[in-house]
Amino acid sequence: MKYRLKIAEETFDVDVSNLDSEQDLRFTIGEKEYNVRYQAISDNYFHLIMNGKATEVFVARGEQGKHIFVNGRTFLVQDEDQLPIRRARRRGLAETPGEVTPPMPSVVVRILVEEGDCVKRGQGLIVVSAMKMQTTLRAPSDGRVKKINTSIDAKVAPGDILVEIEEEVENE
Amino acid sequence: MKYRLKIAEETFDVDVSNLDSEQDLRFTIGEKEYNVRYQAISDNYFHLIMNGKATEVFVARGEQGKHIFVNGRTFLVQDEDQLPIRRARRRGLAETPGEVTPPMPSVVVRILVEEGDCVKRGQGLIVVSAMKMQTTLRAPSDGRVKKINTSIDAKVAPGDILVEIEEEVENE
Amino acid sequence: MFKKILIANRGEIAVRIIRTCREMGIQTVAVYSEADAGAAHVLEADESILLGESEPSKSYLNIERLIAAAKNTGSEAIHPGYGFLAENPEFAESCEAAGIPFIGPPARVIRDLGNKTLARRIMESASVPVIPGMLEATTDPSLLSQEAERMGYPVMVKAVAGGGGKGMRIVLNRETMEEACMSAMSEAEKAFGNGSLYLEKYLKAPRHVEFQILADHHGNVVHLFERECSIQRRHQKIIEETPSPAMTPSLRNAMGKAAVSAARASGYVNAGTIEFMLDRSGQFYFLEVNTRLQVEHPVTEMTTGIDLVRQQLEIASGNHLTFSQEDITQRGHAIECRIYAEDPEANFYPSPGPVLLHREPTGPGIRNDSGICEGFEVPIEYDPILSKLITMAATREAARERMIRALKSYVILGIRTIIPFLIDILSSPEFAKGNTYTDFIDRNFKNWSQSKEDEDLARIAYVVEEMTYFNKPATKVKNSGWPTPWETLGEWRM
Amino acid sequence: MFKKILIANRGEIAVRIIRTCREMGIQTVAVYSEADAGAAHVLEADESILLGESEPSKSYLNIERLIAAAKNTGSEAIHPGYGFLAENPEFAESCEAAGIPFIGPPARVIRDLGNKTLARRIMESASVPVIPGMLEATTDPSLLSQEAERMGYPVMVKAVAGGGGKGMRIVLNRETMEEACMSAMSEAEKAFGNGSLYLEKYLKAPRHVEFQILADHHGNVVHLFERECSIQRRHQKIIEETPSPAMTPSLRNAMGKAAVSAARASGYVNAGTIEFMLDRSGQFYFLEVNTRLQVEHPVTEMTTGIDLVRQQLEIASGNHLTFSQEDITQRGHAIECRIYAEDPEANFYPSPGPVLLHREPTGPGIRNDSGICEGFEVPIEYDPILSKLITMAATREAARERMIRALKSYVILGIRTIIPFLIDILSSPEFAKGNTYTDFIDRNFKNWSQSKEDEDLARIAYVVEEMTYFNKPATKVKNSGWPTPWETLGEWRM
Repeated sequence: MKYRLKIAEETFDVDVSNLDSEQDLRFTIGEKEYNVRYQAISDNYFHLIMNGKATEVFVARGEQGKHIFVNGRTFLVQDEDQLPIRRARRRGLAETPGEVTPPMPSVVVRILVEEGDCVKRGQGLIVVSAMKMQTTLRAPSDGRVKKINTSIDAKVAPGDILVEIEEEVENE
Repeated sequence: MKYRLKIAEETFDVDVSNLDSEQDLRFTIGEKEYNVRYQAISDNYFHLIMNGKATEVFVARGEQGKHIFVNGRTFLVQDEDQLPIRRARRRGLAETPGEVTPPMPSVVVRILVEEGDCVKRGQGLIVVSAMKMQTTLRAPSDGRVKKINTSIDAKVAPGDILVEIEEEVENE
Repeated sequence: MFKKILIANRGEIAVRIIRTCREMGIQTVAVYSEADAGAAHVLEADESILLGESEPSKSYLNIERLIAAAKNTGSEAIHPGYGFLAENPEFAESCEAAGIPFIGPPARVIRDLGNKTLARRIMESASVPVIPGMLEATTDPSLLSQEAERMGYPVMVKAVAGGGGKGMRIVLNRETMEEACMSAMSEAEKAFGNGSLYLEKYLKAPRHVEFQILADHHGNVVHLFERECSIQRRHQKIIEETPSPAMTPSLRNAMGKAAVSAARASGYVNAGTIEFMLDRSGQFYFLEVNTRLQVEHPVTEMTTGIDLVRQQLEIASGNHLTFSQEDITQRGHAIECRIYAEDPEANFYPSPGPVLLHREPTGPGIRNDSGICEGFEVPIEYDPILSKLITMAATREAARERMIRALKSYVILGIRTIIPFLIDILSSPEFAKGNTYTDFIDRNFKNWSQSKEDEDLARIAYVVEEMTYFNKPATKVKNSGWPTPWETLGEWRM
Repeated sequence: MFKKILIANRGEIAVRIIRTCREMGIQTVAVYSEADAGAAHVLEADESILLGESEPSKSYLNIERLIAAAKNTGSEAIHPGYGFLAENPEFAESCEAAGIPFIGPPARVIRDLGNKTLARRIMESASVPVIPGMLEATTDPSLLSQEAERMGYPVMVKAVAGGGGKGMRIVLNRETMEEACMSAMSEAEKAFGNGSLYLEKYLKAPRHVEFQILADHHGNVVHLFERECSIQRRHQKIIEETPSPAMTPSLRNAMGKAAVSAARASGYVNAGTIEFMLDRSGQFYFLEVNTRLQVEHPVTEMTTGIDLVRQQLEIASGNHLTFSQEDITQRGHAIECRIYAEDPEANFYPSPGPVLLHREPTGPGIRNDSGICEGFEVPIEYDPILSKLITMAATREAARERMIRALKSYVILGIRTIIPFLIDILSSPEFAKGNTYTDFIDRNFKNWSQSKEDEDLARIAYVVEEMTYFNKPATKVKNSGWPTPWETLGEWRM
């Protein structure tokens, strides 16, 4: 059985096969090999012995993938082949030049510009708030505000394009 | 919607209907009436407000019915109409005269009589053990041991007939 | 003692107050907003009252609705918790006006101490050392800039009504002063309804050491020793402990006396905290008074054996303190970690959302004051504190090791938390040595990112879960179940 | 300090030992029987070794296999926990012979003190008061009957190798003497491999008060104050607390000194407990020494702030005690409830089976030492202790109220526990008054049965669960899920 499993932005091929017993598995992940003995304690709770080392692991199925707890760390693990739409989940500033998206689920508290305004790279455009933390979304480059797709008190999420900036304003 | 719900040996008719909202129910249980507002927090965890009083309730589905936690007490609640076979789950001595069943899931550690033996009411027949507690199963009446249906180290459960005693031994 | 009280708060602190009330036989009334209908404090309270929409101003900050809820439920007192209206003198006054005791200091004391410049004057009059700074607050940025020039950069811009890092900025030079003032003012206006700012000389990397005090209505004031709260990120404390690694018996004695003087000078009643900055030479300066139960109060409870919420209730109902300063002893060492819903892989952005799985650490010397439960959707509207994990042991080192174990066994899935960050801090040599200054994070963990060490294990777990999910034995109850009327009998029962 | 130890036990005590080891950086090796493959102690340990079949003699009581497991894993010491082989001198000897330190007293001390009649003689020689009784054990019922006649009924028949109520009988008159001896002998033979019995004068309704001691290899012996363990059922303790409600400072001082003398007289090393009977006049009598960590050790840990398992490890590795008697202080009050898997609705019969749901109580002053987890099938073969719930507060009354709250929020579903019984005991006026004598249960709760008060709520919950089970929103993850290769893609990946 093969999987392509993604954590953060990294995807690895995962190959798994059964060894002698049902509870004994052999994994190949990228270049690495692991012998794993597992025991399912409950729906969410597993005991893994990986190359002789025991670990307790917790797994919960969420909307975007499986949330997995290992040794105090948690990971969102996604099956590349199961991601129905490859949402460009952005962290921080938008990757697409000119599009401004919030880094976290948040509420719009202030809009600092209007459509048509000229803005400088780094200028504040929109202030969003989540859990009492305010973040100012800034212009990724010099340009003109082409479109504002949100309003005060709107709930927004990463990937939502709140402001579009036109870059070509050289001749003004 | 009607239910017949059994706790321990008592069964009550339970009648439930919706009030104005989906979360507001009206129950009739035996003679009593209850207005209940409920909220499902997770699969096993419910918040009930019964006649204005709030309680946290936990429910787990088991093989014999639902195990329900309320205010530090737990109850096994069974739907009479769902009990496929009405196992005579006995507590303590068997109700059927002459049949001896253990009061708990246990292991047979000693058999004190043989088939054919005459026994007196109260005489020890079999010693079972569970969780380091030994219990002697005693003859429910004078009689003769007709049949022994178990052996040392056997795992037994309430309802299993371990020894059968014939009562009519007047003429011996 | 009160028979029933209303708790004008949410989350872990509301739950924590409910627990002591239940132990004292006091009925509790929870209040909640629409986002919190399934919140832990609602589930654990004896009664609960919906205040309104999720926006704080329509629920937890709405004085009128809170007073009405208290009256309608026959609540005999109101506990404000921390945050929200806890340090709002108008709220305390409204409670007093409605004849419902406010479990905290009198409104006048809150007002005096909440005004940071007035608080400074009170402390100076009581010979409590204060840090150089402005005595008047203002909303005029140019006045602030003038003062900063006079005092010399770096300076700290602070909201006069502030707390918890809101409306606070460190300004290193004149170029950034104006923008800092504007944004601090706006933040303070939003958070406290008051945008006035003042300045303080900025001490580089001091320790933040505070003293817990208790004062009854009969003039008895005691302190319950210190808490060290230097480990902060974005001006938010994240780890607190007691005793402070920097403390000596004589310094403790001097600071404890100063704390009691500060409380007496302000006419303090109920539980409060006197915050100090402690510089590397052992000089300490009054910072501010937090006129409420502190987030980090559990470390004091664990090392003194005194339940502070119980004391708050006893004091508010007019009882005398049952112990004097000599009766209070400090034993062992306690550390608290605040479990924030923030994504350590994404610049610590807030991480609201559903709690899919919640397994709390247990065992000797571990306490977890949690405000969440499985199935709860952590709202976007409120503070990101999910819970506070506290460990205690005989020594600092043992408490630290215990905290690492506890953090590593604390399972919260569905939202992200700072637990991995906390584990790395607790495991660091600098923390182990007690080198905890307010610049600790910047100095040691500026570019921290979560280790990738266990990612393969997580991938393996993904597959194992997949395999067992579709291979559950037929005897397994959850999947097989017994037939139910909903499945087999249709509607004949209706 | 050891780098790795093997824990020759299971359940809550194995888990508790693992936790301290982890905090100290010591690797742990769990051992288990077939019934315990999914047990909590296996899941939490760094390594685990299957010993054999579920029957104790083939696993947890099998000395040969335990020693082999220790050797094969490179374990540097063995912790026996309590029960099983903890007080078996042959086991301690085997460990010594294999060059693996046994974390407990030397085999000789275990043997001497395990022989109850020899223990009496040792105590008499050290002027520790002992209860009138036989000095020689026997397997001859008629000899026992003769002694009983001489001493006068009621008498207590006790197994010379006994502990935990096994092989123990109270005999009120000569008619029941012989059967009592026979059954005690058989029980002792089964449990300890030694059926020898002896007699003691039976004191009516004394208190059971014990003292915790610690002794290092260098002649330092201290006590850590008392525990009151009078609340027993079927000679099993169910509730323990400290301080004892019966204790005065002078009595505490006298008993503490006697406990230290007893430890010194026997050449004791490591942690141990000196058990006394305390009659209503304040006279106390030596009962026995438990040469191991006691089930109820957490109440001592919580009131003294000392981790007893850590001390055991330090002592076993040859270190000196780091504190003297004057350094040890008692603060606050702690209560422990043992959570047994017994059905309170069915005569307290054992209740093995699956743990379907497990939610532990949390919050200030609560500790739960649990040996179970959700998904575990509690085996029929072993002790019914599932966990131990401990609460601590400033006063006995506050600890009692806290325990009631904790018990009421402790959810274990699938098997039955004595929690409802414990709640009623803790809530009773006699317990609140501290009238805790060994006949407490007989006197106050002889015909106890679980209240029917909440049965209607349980019926309502049944229906509510049914309704939500079949009305789950389609967006709910667990039911809908996303398609997976097992469902949608068949075997193309293989």
